[in-house]
Amino acid sequence: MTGPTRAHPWMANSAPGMLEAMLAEIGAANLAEVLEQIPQDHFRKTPLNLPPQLASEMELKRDLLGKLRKNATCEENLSFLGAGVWQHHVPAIVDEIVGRTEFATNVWGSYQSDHGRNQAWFEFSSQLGALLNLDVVQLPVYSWGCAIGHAIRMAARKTGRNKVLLARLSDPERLSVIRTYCQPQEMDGAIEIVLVEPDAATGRLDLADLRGKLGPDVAAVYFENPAYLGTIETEAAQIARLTRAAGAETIVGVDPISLGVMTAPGDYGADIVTGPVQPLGVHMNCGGGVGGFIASRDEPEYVHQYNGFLVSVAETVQPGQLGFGLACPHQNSYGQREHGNDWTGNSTYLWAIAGAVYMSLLGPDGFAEVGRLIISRARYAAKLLAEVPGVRVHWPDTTFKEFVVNFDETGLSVAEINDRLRARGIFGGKDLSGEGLGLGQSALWCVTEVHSAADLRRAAQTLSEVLK
Amino acid sequence: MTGPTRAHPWMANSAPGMLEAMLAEIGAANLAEVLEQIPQDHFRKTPLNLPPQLASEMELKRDLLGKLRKNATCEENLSFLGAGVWQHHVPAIVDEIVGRTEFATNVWGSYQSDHGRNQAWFEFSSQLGALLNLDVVQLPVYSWGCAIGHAIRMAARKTGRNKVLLARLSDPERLSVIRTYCQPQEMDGAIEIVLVEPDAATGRLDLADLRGKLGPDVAAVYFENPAYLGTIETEAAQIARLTRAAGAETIVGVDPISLGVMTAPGDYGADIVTGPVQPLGVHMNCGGGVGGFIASRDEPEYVHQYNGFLVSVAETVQPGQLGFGLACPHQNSYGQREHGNDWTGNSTYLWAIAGAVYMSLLGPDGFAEVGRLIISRARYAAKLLAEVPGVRVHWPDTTFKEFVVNFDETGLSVAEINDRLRARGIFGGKDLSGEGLGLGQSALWCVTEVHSAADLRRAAQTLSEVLK
Amino acid sequence: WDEPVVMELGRPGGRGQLFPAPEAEIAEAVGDNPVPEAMRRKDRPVLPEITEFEAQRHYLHLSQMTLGMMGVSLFGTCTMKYNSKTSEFATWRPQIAEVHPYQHPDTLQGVLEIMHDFDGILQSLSGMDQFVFQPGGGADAAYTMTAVARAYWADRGQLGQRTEMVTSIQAHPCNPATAAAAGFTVINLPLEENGYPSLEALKAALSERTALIMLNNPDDMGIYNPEIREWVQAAKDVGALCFYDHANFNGVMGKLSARELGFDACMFMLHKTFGAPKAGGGPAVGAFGCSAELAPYMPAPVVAKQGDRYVLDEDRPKSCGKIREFWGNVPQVVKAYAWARAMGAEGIQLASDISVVANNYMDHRLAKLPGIERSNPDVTKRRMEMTRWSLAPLHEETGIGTVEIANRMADYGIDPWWMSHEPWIVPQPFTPEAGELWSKEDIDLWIDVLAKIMQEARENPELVRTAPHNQPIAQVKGDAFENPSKWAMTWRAYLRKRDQAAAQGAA
Amino acid sequence: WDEPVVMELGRPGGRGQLFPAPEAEIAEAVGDNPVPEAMRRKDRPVLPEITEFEAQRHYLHLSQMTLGMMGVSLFGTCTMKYNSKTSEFATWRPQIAEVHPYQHPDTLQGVLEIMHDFDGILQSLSGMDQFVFQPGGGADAAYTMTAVARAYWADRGQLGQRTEMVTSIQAHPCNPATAAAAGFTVINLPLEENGYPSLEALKAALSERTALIMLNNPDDMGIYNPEIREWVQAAKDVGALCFYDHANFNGVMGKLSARELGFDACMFMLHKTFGAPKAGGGPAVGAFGCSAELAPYMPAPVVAKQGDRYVLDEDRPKSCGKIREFWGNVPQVVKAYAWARAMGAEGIQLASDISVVANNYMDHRLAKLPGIERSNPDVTKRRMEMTRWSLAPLHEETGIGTVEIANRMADYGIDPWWMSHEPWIVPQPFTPEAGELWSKEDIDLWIDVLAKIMQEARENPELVRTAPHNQPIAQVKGDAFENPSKWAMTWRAYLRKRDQAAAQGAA
Repeated sequence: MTGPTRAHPWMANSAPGMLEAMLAEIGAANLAEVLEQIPQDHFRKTPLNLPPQLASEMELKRDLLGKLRKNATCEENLSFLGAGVWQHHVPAIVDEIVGRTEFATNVWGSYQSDHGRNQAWFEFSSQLGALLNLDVVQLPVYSWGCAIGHAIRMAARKTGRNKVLLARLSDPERLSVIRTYCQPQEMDGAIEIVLVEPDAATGRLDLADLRGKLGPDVAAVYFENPAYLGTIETEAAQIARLTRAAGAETIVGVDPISLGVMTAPGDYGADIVTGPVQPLGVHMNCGGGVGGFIASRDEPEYVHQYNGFLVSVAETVQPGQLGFGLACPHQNSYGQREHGNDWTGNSTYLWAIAGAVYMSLLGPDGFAEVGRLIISRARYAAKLLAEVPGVRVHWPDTTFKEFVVNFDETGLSVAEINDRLRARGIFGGKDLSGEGLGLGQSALWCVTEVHSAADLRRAAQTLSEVLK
Repeated sequence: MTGPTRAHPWMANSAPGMLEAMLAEIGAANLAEVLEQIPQDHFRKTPLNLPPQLASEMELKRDLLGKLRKNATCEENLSFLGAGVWQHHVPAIVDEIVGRTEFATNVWGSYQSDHGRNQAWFEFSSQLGALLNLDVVQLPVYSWGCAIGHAIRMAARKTGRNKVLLARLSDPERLSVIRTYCQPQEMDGAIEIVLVEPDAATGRLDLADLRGKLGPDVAAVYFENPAYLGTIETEAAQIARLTRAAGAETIVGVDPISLGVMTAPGDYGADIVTGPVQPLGVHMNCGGGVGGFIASRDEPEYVHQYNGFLVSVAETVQPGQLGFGLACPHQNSYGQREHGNDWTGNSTYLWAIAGAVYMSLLGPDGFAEVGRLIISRARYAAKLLAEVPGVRVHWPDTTFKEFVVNFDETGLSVAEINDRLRARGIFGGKDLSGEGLGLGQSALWCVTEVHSAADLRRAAQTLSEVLK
Repeated sequence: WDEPVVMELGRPGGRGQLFPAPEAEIAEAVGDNPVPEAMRRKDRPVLPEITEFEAQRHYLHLSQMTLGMMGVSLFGTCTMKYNSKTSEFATWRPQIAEVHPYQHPDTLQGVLEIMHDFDGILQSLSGMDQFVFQPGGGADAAYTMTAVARAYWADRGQLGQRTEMVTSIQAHPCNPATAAAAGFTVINLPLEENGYPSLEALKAALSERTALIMLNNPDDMGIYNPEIREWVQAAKDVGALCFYDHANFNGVMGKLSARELGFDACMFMLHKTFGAPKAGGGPAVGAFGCSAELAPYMPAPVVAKQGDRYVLDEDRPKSCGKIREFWGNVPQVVKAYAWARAMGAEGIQLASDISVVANNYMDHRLAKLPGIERSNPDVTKRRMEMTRWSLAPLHEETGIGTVEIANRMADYGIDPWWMSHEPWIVPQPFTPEAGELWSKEDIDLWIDVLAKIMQEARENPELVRTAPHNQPIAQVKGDAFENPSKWAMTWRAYLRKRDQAAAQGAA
Repeated sequence: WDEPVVMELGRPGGRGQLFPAPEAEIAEAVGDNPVPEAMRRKDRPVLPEITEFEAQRHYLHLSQMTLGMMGVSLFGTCTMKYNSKTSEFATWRPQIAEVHPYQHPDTLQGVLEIMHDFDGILQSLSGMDQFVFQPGGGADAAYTMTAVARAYWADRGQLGQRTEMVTSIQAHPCNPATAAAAGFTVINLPLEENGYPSLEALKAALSERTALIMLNNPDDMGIYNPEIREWVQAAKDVGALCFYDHANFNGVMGKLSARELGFDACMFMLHKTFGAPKAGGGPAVGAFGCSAELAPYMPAPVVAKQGDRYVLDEDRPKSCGKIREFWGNVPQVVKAYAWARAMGAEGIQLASDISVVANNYMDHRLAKLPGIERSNPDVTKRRMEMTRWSLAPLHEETGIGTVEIANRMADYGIDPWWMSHEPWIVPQPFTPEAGELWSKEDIDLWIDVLAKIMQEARENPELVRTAPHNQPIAQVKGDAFENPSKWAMTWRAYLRKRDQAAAQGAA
């Protein structure tokens, strides 16, 4: 073996002679001697077939940017896509902080050497707890869907029951994740999923159907507020009462950016609350900005069901000083392997820092303003779109930032309409027509604080043009 | 006066009640009392007429990005513009470091509290000194032209003479700055500028003309290597010898990115060396990336002529520890007002940090590689362009990264040709036709390490197409 | 910095971020507050009220109070790599950051091309036929394996029968944990003296009930199981699926092919082996790859190329369903792609060589330090890219163990080391891994510091026991973490419990 | 961090950045090394040879060893502002960063629009008719004024006659220094007891030789010259130009109009008043504005609007020539524009109000501290946005002065204060300025720390004298800075002199 003729910038010991020097020091004649554990016939026979090395940063950058330039963005285009990833304003300070190499790094240290990061995490939980009016918030898991999956499993473990009620009008993307967490029924510990019908007039849960399905085998009722199709669940407190009466857990999914104007779930009886982290200062990142939180009341029977990292404040050996560390660390899979609560691992903790910075920037007034702005703009958009001939909006008066736009009367499919809009720089809402929700040629439009009145008028105007 | 109803995010004391609380504390009834020094008739009568406030970051960002989107960039287009600002590869680490809030901040502290920044500055000077083979490097001034201006004035002060010789084929942009620093002749201490003719065959200085103009009144000869039109001054050592023989100072301007492959100016007799900082890791920034360095031998008669900040290593009160501070701080205008050397003030010191990081990343081998790559690609480009019918390249065999392309035989103006190229995504070279250099319809093309062979072929191919 | 909790900062009405009021035309059309009365928030959330600058300053302080990547970290089992800012900055561009996963594929050709090309790179490195990037980390990739196995066995009508997963007691906890969460019964094989379970024990555990086996190799001791081919064969003999947890890929990348060894599926941690930053715990990616036979059961969508166009293939009727929403942590995939391109085949192989040689260099120097001993001392062959060591002798001599020394190392700018996953088979364990990033000087510094602290442990054990001494805070007391009346996961819980304790103290 | 100088890092052949070899077709066409033999470098420059990570880690350490904007800085005369990351990030976009100033204006409409709009904003704030952004800082803007004055007088054929510039001894040094560099004779007016030069002294200094006067107001003492209108009139009476150095704009912005006061020209420091980061000394911008009468003499180009299109007007035959290449530090102009838009007229006025009130709040509290006194004690009126103070009483009592206290403040996370420009008219000066950024809590902390240190100065002066104690390094010894055998502006000079000293020591 001979070393490389030119060192690689990412490998200090690729400098000429370094490998040879270490080999000499350990008394090995060559690399093969060092690899003595591997039987000869284990070594690969197929040669590697990778694209050419781009060791020069200049060439690498050009390759990356050249490829990425083929993407179109929601910054240059006017996008109304939501449904699990939403275009919200991300403050620059959030980007700065999560981009700091101290945070965006591989290293994982101790409570002391990582004090700053631990404090930022605690501040994420603390501020989110203030929005939710709940005392326990776990560091986020992979996604909202995963958070729901874990929350349902928490409820099942806590109650010893194995059935969960969900809304029929659920996001198929999240529902598929939930099914993965709960089913198939053949498996040990599987949780049966039963769907609750919607009230046709409002899109909300049909309370009669819910009552009928709420039996002694139900571990939990899960509903979202606002729900998948944007509807606000005004009967949330009543649902929680019914659920509690049945001995089941009320699990709620909330959009945290709504909580400056919408009642905190801790105030209408939620036992466990989940939600997406992405609205709190995380870019859409082509879907790579998601994360899901889980929160609950501060009772040991809940706390002991969490699967992941609970950052708690703690004293240090120096009186008066506060530090941070992991509460109940032995109940997760790191501590107990297959006997732990579900499993944990690397997750989306950088977004907890993003969320901490975001919430500290907004404060109570910022959340009130952004919530009011979103719902006002979204309602206005629904109104403008509904005025376009052939266009109808479902449940226009009870949605938050998303709403269902129906095109049945236009004779065109959502796909066709979105193609036409896209040619004019507008990304129309998510196509619902294939989701089996019985909504015909409908699309889920999302309007947030980033959409000005002029944007909304432009969208309505363009829509009427392309429908002509 | 009543305070604002809504606090501004950039003013802590704009929170409701803060202003009033401070007024109460100081015993002032209102703001007018606090402004008691200003006579009533001094207050402005014309109301402010500014565009509407964009206090929301979201709106501000949208305004900025919406406007900036109207620019076209050298990243998406293929640009051959140079002449004082050049498109070089900027390593990501340079961007990270100069973007760190600790560096990109207003604060100016002490030698101790700013130790890291001072060390980075010293490392800029140290590494640039290693490229130049010179012992003294000042922190950069505003631009290369300004550096030349100061260097000439240094030479004039040192020699007590008041004439400087420059090349006729000088950059009019830099020359105009130099004239500002030296002239007009009516002023006290003015320095006369005399232009030295070029050798028509090579574009280099005509040594005979230089000899003829080098009299006992000449303070300095200034020449660039490579020069404005890209030519390499192979007779540099001879020029320095002639200059020294006349008792004058040899001032050289160099492109630091050439110094991995070109002789260090300290090795061919330069007394004072200037050059641009921008090639060392600073983006073009629409011209806002410029900065100019000044360097010299380490002799008190030079050191005492510098106008700005000389960062020196120094001991601290802790034995063995090194700190940094400003050498000869009292000779500049902060110390001596009108009696200081020229003047100093805020400059472009952030780019010194960029340069320090850049040079540390490249090292000796990186500079050798990038220098070789640039000159090879530039020569190749000149060759390809010269093969296009109607196109001629001046002095093709002695240039570094820039070269003169003549279009006289095409019957088209540079402006017309560049318009056609621009329509195809190519920014042609700088138009020289209006600069009075006697080069006809010529353009100064710049080729660097960022231009691949394929880019160059594309440029030549496109040029032949638009000339058809 | 003596930095307060953000909840303590600010002043009433302080603002860090403003939003405009709805335009007049909007207010006119929809009124002042369209939130249904029943769901309107009445209380004001107890959040900080600070300026933009104060938020920035606070979190910059916290960043400076985090040692992350500023010192030397030879954190074993996690392969500390250089996290290129080149790719980091590329992914901050709006062409990734401001892109929605439901955009029409015509507007996503760039990112799809990168994912497709990177899929090809991983295929070459592993011999597998298809990768998917949906899993949010290594554990999630293991979970994906269990979901794929469920779909595979369900498709064969054997799901009720194939109920067991077999692994080694020394496998990463995520393997048994995800299998259990997926509903499988876990069988853990104990280790023999040679450092890995015996083939006989495996064969005894395997049966027609075995759905899959999940293995890593080499393990965290640095020991390579030379019988791995026979293991895979034994599993295949009972029809079970074989999953290669490639967490410890660094020592063997470019040297081995999971598929050539017979595995049906494997996973790579892009945030570890492929140079994407882990960011203190994600966003991460567990890239899951498998054979063509298993590919139909993967989570959808997968990226495919049709002619010159890249598409998302959603039409996969046998798919196990989604592991997570959307297609994964796309920016991390781009960074991993960038890493693989910058390294190239030759760089990846060299990195593996360097990792193994550097670890053996460490072993060579560490072996000379009295007070520590190598795990599995009977395994005398040279270890792979990391080695587990034990401080048991020092601990016995001085009472100072691995936790104390890790705390003390931070005082020297050395990031605390990784000890061991549970269970601690080796007493007082620590597991350094040099990888290809760190220089010989860094490694030497690390060992010198360890030697110095071991000397301190003998001469001044109290100094080590009470460490750290120059970190942002002193040693954290652990008693609150298991005590419901003291733990506090939010500031509101902290205040409540503090007040309760004060009230009780007063009573 | 105990961080070595970068020149000491690395190893032979270490690389932080690679470049590809020229493509084969290029090497074939131009050969291996096209550099003329006479100019080929033979030696290998003595630069560090380190990895990309090592460069990053080194400079991150240095950044952490810089207190910049991490604490509380009430650095007077420089108006510490919030430097918005919103605009910072906008200017890192390729739409600015990767733009060449010689691009065709059609490709520059965005940046030209911003510069044009910002020109309008400054026009409104000052009453001037045209601004230019070419000067690289406040001093360069002062130099621009002198160059414009030269062109103005040359155009009138009086350049040989108009040779004098009149200013106050208390004006910023850049005013007399640039005037002198431009070839003018400087006349400095002394201060009277009321804190500014007398109108009579001015009139005595003015004559037909006066080319221009250069003034700031309020001054760094916080004193506003109430006779400024009369000053301008007196200068006009002899035909001289009047330049308003608006360095201290914060206290009067939105309140005064330079043009209404009669000035012909003024300058704003965008890196200070308008929230662009100064970055420890630039890139900065001194925006220079003047009346329509002076505008033809400005440096070219200026941004203009023709119909819907923005252009660069280069055709200015009377222009003084260029002060600096290109059009200025464009990213800083964009940031200043962003600041002005974010603040709006109401925010700018409020910021000014807050600045003045906050300084008076500081004055109120500082006045209670024994051992310091206000400059110009006879001026009893409330000061403007900053006040110069003197530690003379404390210094007399304890021997501890302004330098020692500044050093000690850093130990409390307070950035060292600004003392005074030369000459130090006030003994042991310090000049705090609260501005609109800092909170009342920050100001209170600052004063509390000062009070604490003053107490230390009395109780334990050695502690203060030897400060700082918890900064990256100890107090720097100044003896090398004036000593040619010890100063070392580069590492090569340092090594040479160290070796020489060692050789001499040995001899």
